[in-house]
Amino acid sequence: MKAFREMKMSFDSSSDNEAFARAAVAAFILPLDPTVAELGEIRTAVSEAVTNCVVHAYNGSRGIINMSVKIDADGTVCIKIRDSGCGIDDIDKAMEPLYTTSPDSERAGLGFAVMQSFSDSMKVRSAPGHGTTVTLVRRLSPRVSNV
Amino acid sequence: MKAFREMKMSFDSSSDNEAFARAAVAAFILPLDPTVAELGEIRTAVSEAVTNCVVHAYNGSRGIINMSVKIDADGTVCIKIRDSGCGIDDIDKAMEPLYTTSPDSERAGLGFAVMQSFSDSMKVRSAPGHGTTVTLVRRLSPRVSNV
Amino acid sequence: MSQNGDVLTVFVSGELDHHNARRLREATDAMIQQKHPSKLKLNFSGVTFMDSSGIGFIMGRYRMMELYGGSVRVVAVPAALQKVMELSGLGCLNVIERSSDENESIS
Amino acid sequence: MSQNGDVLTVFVSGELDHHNARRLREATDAMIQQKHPSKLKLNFSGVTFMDSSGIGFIMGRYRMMELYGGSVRVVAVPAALQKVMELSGLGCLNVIERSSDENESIS
Ligand SMILES: Nc1ncnc2c1ncn2[C@@H]1O[C@H](COP(=O)(O)OP(=O)(O)O)[C@@H](O)[C@H]1O
Ligand SMILES: Nc1ncnc2c1ncn2[C@@H]1O[C@H](COP(=O)(O)OP(=O)(O)O)[C@@H](O)[C@H]1O
Repeated sequence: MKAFREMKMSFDSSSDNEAFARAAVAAFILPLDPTVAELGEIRTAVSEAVTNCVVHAYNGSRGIINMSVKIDADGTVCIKIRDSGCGIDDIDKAMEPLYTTSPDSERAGLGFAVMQSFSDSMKVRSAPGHGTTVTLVRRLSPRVSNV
Repeated sequence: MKAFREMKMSFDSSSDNEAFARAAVAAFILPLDPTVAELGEIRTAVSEAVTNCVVHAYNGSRGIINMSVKIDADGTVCIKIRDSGCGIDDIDKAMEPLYTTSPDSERAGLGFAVMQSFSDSMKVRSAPGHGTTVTLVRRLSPRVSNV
Repeated sequence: MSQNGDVLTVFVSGELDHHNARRLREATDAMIQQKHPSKLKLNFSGVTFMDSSGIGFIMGRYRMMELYGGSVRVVAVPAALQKVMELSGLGCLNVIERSSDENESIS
Repeated sequence: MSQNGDVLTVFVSGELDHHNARRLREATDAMIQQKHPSKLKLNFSGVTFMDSSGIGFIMGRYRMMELYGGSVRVVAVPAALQKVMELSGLGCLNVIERSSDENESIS
């Protein structure tokens, strides 16, 4: 049941795909029997990362978003979300709670804070002008096997 | 709302991914506001195609399944499911209702019949020893816009 | 699962695809082998999704029950599954109960 | 949406993400501009998902109502959304109602 599984996908930066991406991740990890809370937090973190690609990386223009999900034998979920958009100049500053470059579109500046809070580890790599990759790792609570 | 959208994904041939694949397609076309019947039929057709990759193409061994979904401006959904498995020698025979090469694992030989019945057009291309691509096209019933 | 006289009723629920059919088949066949019912009733009221793997499951139990000289009835089929059921030709074998007979499925 | 005295209550439902926040913002602001309530109540009982776009939406309405000299209360927040709400610091602004006060949200 908990054997290694991997999924890769790419989709365009239409805002419709925010809901699609989190639903796809939820469907992929469902066989691991996550708790409702775990599933909700992972969906939320994915939604933040994909929304950032739509809003910031491509800023309303069309671009491709790549997402991969890897499940380890021990129930660790590793999610990578990659864009080829504008990139981030100062990652430390970007990660500060309440910092946003888009206050006009009512961004709260809490996307990275939510991702960090809802994952066991978060990594952000970015090349200004070339794109950004966010890696989220979340260990699911171990389950008593019922088979 | 009905602008062009496209999604590509790949995942391994674990049987867990039958449910994942149909859920992902459903989530992707949801913004088109399909009817419950349309959504159910598309999920069923996708399930058949992906199951065939798991059961026949890779026959229990691990392989990669590729799936793409394209939505046209007029609400036409085009789904391609591709494997790099054993391929099909005689496609006409394979498409005959009740024909199956795996009666022992209780296949009914109705996968292609269901795909055909639940899509407006189905195309099967296969290279024995190299793999199979199934293309399903389904036009969603036009909706009265509510915006 | 419940047994009533020599009728064995199996309540099937969830998504009936290739992945889930295996466990369902094993559980059902263990019951058949234990109880040797003359009639197997498959109650599909809880099935939320089904593809042709479900047809394979029904046909497999049909053959098995025939071996024992018994019969199979599929009852309470949700409307969403009718179209897949119709493709199977199981209707002609008198295996699928019309929804108007559904009250019979209470037994 | 319902108005009671000079309280405007907006019932928010569904998945509150960036995609859906735009329409919600437009509809809510149109009501505020029309009714000029002194208190805006955002009833979140029907919200099934929320990310930080929901925080942005609440903060935006908070600023707008402050402009008019009014206030905002978010009521009936489902348990699943508490953790995101807490991250926002909106609790300190006395904008989020504790769930024990939830009966107050009936008005
Ligand atoms: N994928 C990305 N591409 C470019 N810039 C980004 C990306 N993700 C985040 N940023 C930058 O980091 C800032 C902070 O992001 P975040 O904490 O998610 O808050 P918010 O999305 O509300 O602005 C953004 O305002 C933006 O400038
Ligand atoms: N992706 C595939 N790769 C190899 N063979 C396939 C594939 N899909 C279908 N087939 C062949 O076509 C036959 C008929 O398929 P289908 O109508 O789906 O029925 P079933 O899956 O029940 O056997 C299969 O038994 C198999 O031999």
